[in-house]
Amino acid sequence: TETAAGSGGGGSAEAGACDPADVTLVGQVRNESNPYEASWLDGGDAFAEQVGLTQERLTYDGDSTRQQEQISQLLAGDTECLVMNILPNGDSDTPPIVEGAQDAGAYLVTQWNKPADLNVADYDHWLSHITYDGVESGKQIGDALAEAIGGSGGIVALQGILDTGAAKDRFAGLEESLAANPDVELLDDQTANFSRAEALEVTKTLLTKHGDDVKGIWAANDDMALGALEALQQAGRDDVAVVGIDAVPDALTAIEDGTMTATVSSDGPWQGGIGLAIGYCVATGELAVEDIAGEDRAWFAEQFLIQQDNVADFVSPVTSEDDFACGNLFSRSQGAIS
Amino acid sequence: MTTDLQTEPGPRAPGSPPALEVRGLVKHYPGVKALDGVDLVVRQHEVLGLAGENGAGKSTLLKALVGLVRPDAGEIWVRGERVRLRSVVDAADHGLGMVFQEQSLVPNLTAAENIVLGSEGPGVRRGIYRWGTMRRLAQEQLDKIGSHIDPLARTDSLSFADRQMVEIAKVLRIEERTAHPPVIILDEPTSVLESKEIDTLFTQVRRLREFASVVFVSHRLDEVLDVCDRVAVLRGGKSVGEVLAADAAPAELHRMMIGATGSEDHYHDGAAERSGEPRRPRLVVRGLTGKTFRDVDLDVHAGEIVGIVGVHGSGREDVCRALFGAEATVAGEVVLDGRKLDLSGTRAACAAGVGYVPAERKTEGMVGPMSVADNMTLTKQHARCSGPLVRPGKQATLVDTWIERLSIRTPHRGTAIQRLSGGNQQKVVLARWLVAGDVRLLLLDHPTRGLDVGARSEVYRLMRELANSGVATVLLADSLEEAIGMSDRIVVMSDGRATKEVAAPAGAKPTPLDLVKEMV
Amino acid sequence: MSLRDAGPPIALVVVFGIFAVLSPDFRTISNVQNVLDAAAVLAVVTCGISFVLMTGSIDLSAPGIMGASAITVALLVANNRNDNDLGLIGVAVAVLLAAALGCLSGLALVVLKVPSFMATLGVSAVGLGVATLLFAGVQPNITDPMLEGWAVERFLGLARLTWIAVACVLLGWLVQRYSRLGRYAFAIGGAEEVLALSGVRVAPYKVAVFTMAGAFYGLAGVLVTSQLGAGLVQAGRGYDFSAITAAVVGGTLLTGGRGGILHSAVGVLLVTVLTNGLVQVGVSPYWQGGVQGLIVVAAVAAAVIPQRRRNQVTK
Amino acid sequence: MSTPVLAKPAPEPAADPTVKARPTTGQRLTSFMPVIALVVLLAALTVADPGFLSLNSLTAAVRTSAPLVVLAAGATLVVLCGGIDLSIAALCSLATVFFALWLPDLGGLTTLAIIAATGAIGALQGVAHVLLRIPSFIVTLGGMSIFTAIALVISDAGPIRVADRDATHWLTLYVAGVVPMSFVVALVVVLVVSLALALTPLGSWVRATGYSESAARLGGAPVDLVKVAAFTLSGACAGLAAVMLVSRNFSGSPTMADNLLLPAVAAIVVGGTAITGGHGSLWRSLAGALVVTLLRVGLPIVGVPSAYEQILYGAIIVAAVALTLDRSKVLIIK
Ligand SMILES: Nc1ncnc2c1ncn2[C@@H]1O[C@H](COP(=O)(O)OP(=O)(O)OP(=O)(O)O)[C@@H](O)[C@H]1O
Ligand SMILES: Nc1ncnc2c1ncn2[C@@H]1O[C@H](COP(=O)(O)OP(=O)(O)OP(=O)(O)O)[C@@H](O)[C@H]1O
Ligand SMILES: [Mg+2]
Ligand SMILES: [Mg+2]
Repeated sequence: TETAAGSGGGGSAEAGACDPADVTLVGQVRNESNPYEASWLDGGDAFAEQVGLTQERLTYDGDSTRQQEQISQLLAGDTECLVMNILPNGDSDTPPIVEGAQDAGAYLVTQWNKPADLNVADYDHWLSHITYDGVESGKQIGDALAEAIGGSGGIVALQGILDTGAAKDRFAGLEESLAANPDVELLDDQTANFSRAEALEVTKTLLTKHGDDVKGIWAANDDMALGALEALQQAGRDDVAVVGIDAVPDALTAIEDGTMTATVSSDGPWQGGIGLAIGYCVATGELAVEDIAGEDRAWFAEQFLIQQDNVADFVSPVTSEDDFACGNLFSRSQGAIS
Repeated sequence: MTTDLQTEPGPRAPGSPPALEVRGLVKHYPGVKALDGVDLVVRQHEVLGLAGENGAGKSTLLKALVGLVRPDAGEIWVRGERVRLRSVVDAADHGLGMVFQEQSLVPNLTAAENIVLGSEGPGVRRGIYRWGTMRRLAQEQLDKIGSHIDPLARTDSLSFADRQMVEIAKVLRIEERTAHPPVIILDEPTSVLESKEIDTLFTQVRRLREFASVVFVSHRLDEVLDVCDRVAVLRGGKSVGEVLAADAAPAELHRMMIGATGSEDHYHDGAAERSGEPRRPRLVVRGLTGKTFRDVDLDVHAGEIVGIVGVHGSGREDVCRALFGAEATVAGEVVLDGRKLDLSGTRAACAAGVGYVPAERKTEGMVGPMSVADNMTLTKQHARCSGPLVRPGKQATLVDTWIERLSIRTPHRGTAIQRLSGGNQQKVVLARWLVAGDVRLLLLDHPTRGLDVGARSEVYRLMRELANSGVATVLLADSLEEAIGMSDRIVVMSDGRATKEVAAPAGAKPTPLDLVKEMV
Repeated sequence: MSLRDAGPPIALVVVFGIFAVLSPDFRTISNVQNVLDAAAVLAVVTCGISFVLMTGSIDLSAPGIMGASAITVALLVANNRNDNDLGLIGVAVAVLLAAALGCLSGLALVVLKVPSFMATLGVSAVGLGVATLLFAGVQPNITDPMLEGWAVERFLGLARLTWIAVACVLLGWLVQRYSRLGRYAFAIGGAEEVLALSGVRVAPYKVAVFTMAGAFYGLAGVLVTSQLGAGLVQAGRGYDFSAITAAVVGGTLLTGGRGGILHSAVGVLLVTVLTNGLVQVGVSPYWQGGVQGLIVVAAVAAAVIPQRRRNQVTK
Repeated sequence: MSTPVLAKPAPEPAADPTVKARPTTGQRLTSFMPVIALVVLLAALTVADPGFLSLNSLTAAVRTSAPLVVLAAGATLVVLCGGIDLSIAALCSLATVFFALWLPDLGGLTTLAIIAATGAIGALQGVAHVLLRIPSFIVTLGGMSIFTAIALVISDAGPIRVADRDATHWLTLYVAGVVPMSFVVALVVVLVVSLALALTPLGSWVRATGYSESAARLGGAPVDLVKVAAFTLSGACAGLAAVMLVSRNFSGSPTMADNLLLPAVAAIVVGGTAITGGHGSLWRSLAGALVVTLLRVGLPIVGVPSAYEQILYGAIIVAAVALTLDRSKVLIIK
């Protein structure tokens, strides 16, 4: 039985022919040592439990080669009824994963990173690609920051790992926001590689460099925002607004306390579950690939700007079983990735 | 000094009670029986010489006495008590201490620390150094031997001779561990010393005798007979007898060492065989200047051996290295056989037909873990290759030929060179330059350092034959006598300059005294 | 003081001078304070690694050990994950755990005879594993006022933890100068075989050196936790190579037997000044690492050129 | 100049000719230890998950290991000379970027151009090492950050897609249907370099340099040339590994191979090559690279949880080195 277009590494079952008990669920993220990705895997576990299975948890420590190695090893095993929910390390890591899955006949959902010119609809085992609109989130927190500093003043930006799409999109969003708020001036931008510790050092240096001119700090994720908060505390500054993205628990606490201004939610547990759910529904035949609408093959998930007024709603994200029902998979879509 | 002198000074070898006895000691190494039932008695207050060819087992025996080598069989008795020595500390507790053949000080520590190393006593309290006490302890030891160095000087800033003194001061620390007179073992302490330093050392050894027993090893038999009361001889890991130094001659000792009537092949008479063909200048050095030498002029003819003498620090070693491209020069011209010699590196020198045997055999002369064959053919590729490819067969034949020609004692050509005795290692290093047959200038830095009489005379014969076949040789000799005996001409260096040239043809040799006058 | 010893301090002064000329922001008092504060953690790590380098070994275990100690201390002092509130005892336990991990490297080296490069790499992985286990998916944030205070409260213009680092350097120097452990570590790098000939058992001292290094990394992990207000598994990321760089730039030889704590302290300042200065003068973030690498090579080259010899061995 | 004729000095026969330097069983066993470690590890993984020992799975593992084998093989030469090359991974990343940038212009020649370019960069590091007398650790540490910076700048800090896959297609083929071409290439590299070392004087020069650089130099071995050659080869291998990575990922990226540095060094040491130089070989690194690959991919695949995986990785790799290192060849272990 040959469903895959490629030369075929494993005999994959006819789409939808899998017995639910035979489905293998795999979730792969960078590492379990940060709260967001750990909660992603926990969400995957929760979904697996819901359908009476267990999820195989893989981590690759932010190492692209290791991710590829794990996947090719995984695909060399039994790929019949294999469902993978994968966080590619960077844009460039997605194509080989997709082709590997396609050749082996495994069901794949990817999240966050995908080269813009790689089209999900060209493949029949790459079911869907989910991401948040980075430009939008970068702009949202940029606007929130502009508002918090009263529409004018200097800000500094902490960029993420420079060669990731997320970092670039979010910074592009900041630039859009800056264009809309002409009185806000970007004093400096440096990378802190999405890392809390690096953000602490970089912020300290930027604070001495620009002194009181700094009215706000825009960080491409919450970890860096939290590092920046520490630096502000150590410098004895409490007049600087800080914004980030991801809505990690610590950032929500900080927003509750009023030390941080805004973040944008990305819902780890839901992401961990939804990818597996899509694959599971297709593998067990409850959903056919052809029936997935074109706009649901690559889509932006719903996200929210979180500020002090609405933070209470997000403190303990709950995923309900309904979110993962086969008829309800794409309910959080904000539209296709343009 | 802690030992009280119960007996009067002076040699009293035969009568005094034994301090140390060795019975039937056996030690095997893979493929070698280093010790094969050695018996030895060391009496109190005597200096016992230990003689034997390279590889006779001297060092192994001595290492067994300080717990570094575990014998396979045999007994060691110290003052009538059988002991098992598991470590250096064990041996020191029984009053046995050793100055090793290779200097063994930690270069980046102070002299004081080296002296008390491993037995700091009150110098360290609860792991904390008390530098004052340490200094005092070291000073006490240095005073015993009358050395005036600063105990807090870094060891690598001391001269070679001073370092030797530090070693002796260090070994004397074992006195503090035992109430009895200690046994001090000196393994070839003179092979790296200048004659003046040797005299100082001998004075020390005679002083040691007053409160200790001394075991002394040297390949210079006249030296052994000079300083020792009694000499025991080892051959092939067995004791073959002993003589009283007072009534023995070097020749007799030598005969016992090799088990046959050795030809009295000494450097003095050999020169007569030299061929008298007309000589052409081979090496011409003009105004060579480097970091430690200035304006050195030197001529060496084909077939000539030119000795360079000078005290430690005269820069002669660096001149040699410079000629081999291993030391930078700032000025000067060197011509070999009419062509300018490229001094930019050792490769260029090798290619031009220059060979160099360094004094530091262990670290500079040989690659220890590599085989005899690979060491011998390291330089000259056509000795083992056809084209770019190594031909093991060709290499084996050639290496075996040279092993036989130079009678190198090795189990096999594939044996790691570090498992050979010093003399045999030296022969391999020399052979490296001979295998290709294209060497024109040979620079020998202390080529006989640490060699026994037999090996040494073989090296002498080799040198002569090479000279007779036209090789020009520059010799930095082990002793003045050797320089005088072997050289056709002697250049005296002092303070980095060549100050004097003395002709030394066979039959009209200068005396050592003539040279010493020029050297200082 | 030999030329070799004088090189790094001169380089430090020169680099500082250049940045001071190029950037007015760099030469402010507050930036100098910032540089010193930023050097604190690296200084503590380098104290530990210097002893290991002095013996001629190498140590890549800092990331793992720091991660383990960072998480441990965050879970033992007042925090948001559990009800512990051990304060200084928590710090001590974290440092002890780190010392135990360091001891493990030492034992692997002397008992199993595994080269330190590999032994410490293995221990680093073990440390990260332990840290990940303890992390268990939820970020531990500290609420302990003492530990938070280390990073915030100042004394004579410098953060408390900078003073802790200064104390570490001083302690390291005393150990190096006045303790048998320090002197033997130095000697092991100079001529290990000679120590054995002198009846010194080298193995316990090697283990002790790695243990002590582990303790320093542990303290560094605690300091990072204090700075970040949270225990991170990645607390030590990158500190292995930057500490080695700092030590080497300061004049410590990788082959052992040369250099020491004060050398390393100068190296740490040099590296930190570079990192800070490059940001201050506005070098593109892309280029910063490269410029730093180039300067390190140039600094070491400048330091060795005066004592170059023909037949010198460089590994 | 003729060979000096020496009279045979007769007295004692050189040695007992029957005593040969033949390795003992123990020594033979130690030299096979890397392979034994590999087999034991494979057996252990199979016990943990019987499905692991399948043709597919082994094929994937060796395919995965190919770039690591090549990187480790190149760096082994530098280690044998007594140095270390910390720049291989960063250079490999840089080469993936070069590849992606050059492919449109150079087409089929890109692979060769990449290998030549990285070889030249390696040579440059070697020259800096021998001329400036800076420890290789420092030179290559500096090289590492410089290459990373260059890669970030020329790639504009992002991955570059390789649209034309024909240039690397041959690496994705299988020989006889099962053996991945990239692994065959890696084997060829190991074989060719090993043969070059064994059949020419290069081998003994490399080992002499590693064991005792000053003795080698004073013995007339071309130490500086040998070192530069080792760095050149190490660089060239980084380039080849980059081509393999590109063939696998269809893109070049400025950080793609950065995480392969420590695994590559681990592969060398696990193979039993002495990190201090002199003793070791390329095939040992091959076995070492396979061990490391099995650990990297095998542990998570057979279901070891992430935290325990790191602990196990650390413990196993130390145990493997303890097993493979021939202590009779290395007297002092640093
Ligand atoms: N560690 C070892 N392994 C194998 N063989 C050894 C070892 N040490 C010594 N031997 C062998 O034991 C024999 C005796 O060596 P030893 O060093 O005792 O000789 P020696 O009398 O001191 O010679 P020399 O005058 O050259 O110093 C030699 O054949 C030597 O090759
Ligand atoms: N690279 C160097 N840099 C500085 N000083 C040096 C260097 N090499 C040697 N020296 C010093 O220069 C002097 C000359 O040393 P050298 O060893 O050449 O003397 P020598 O006459 O050959 O001694 P020996 O009789 O032991 O062979 C010594 O004082 C030595 O310490
Ligand atoms: Mg001896
Ligand atoms: Mg000399």
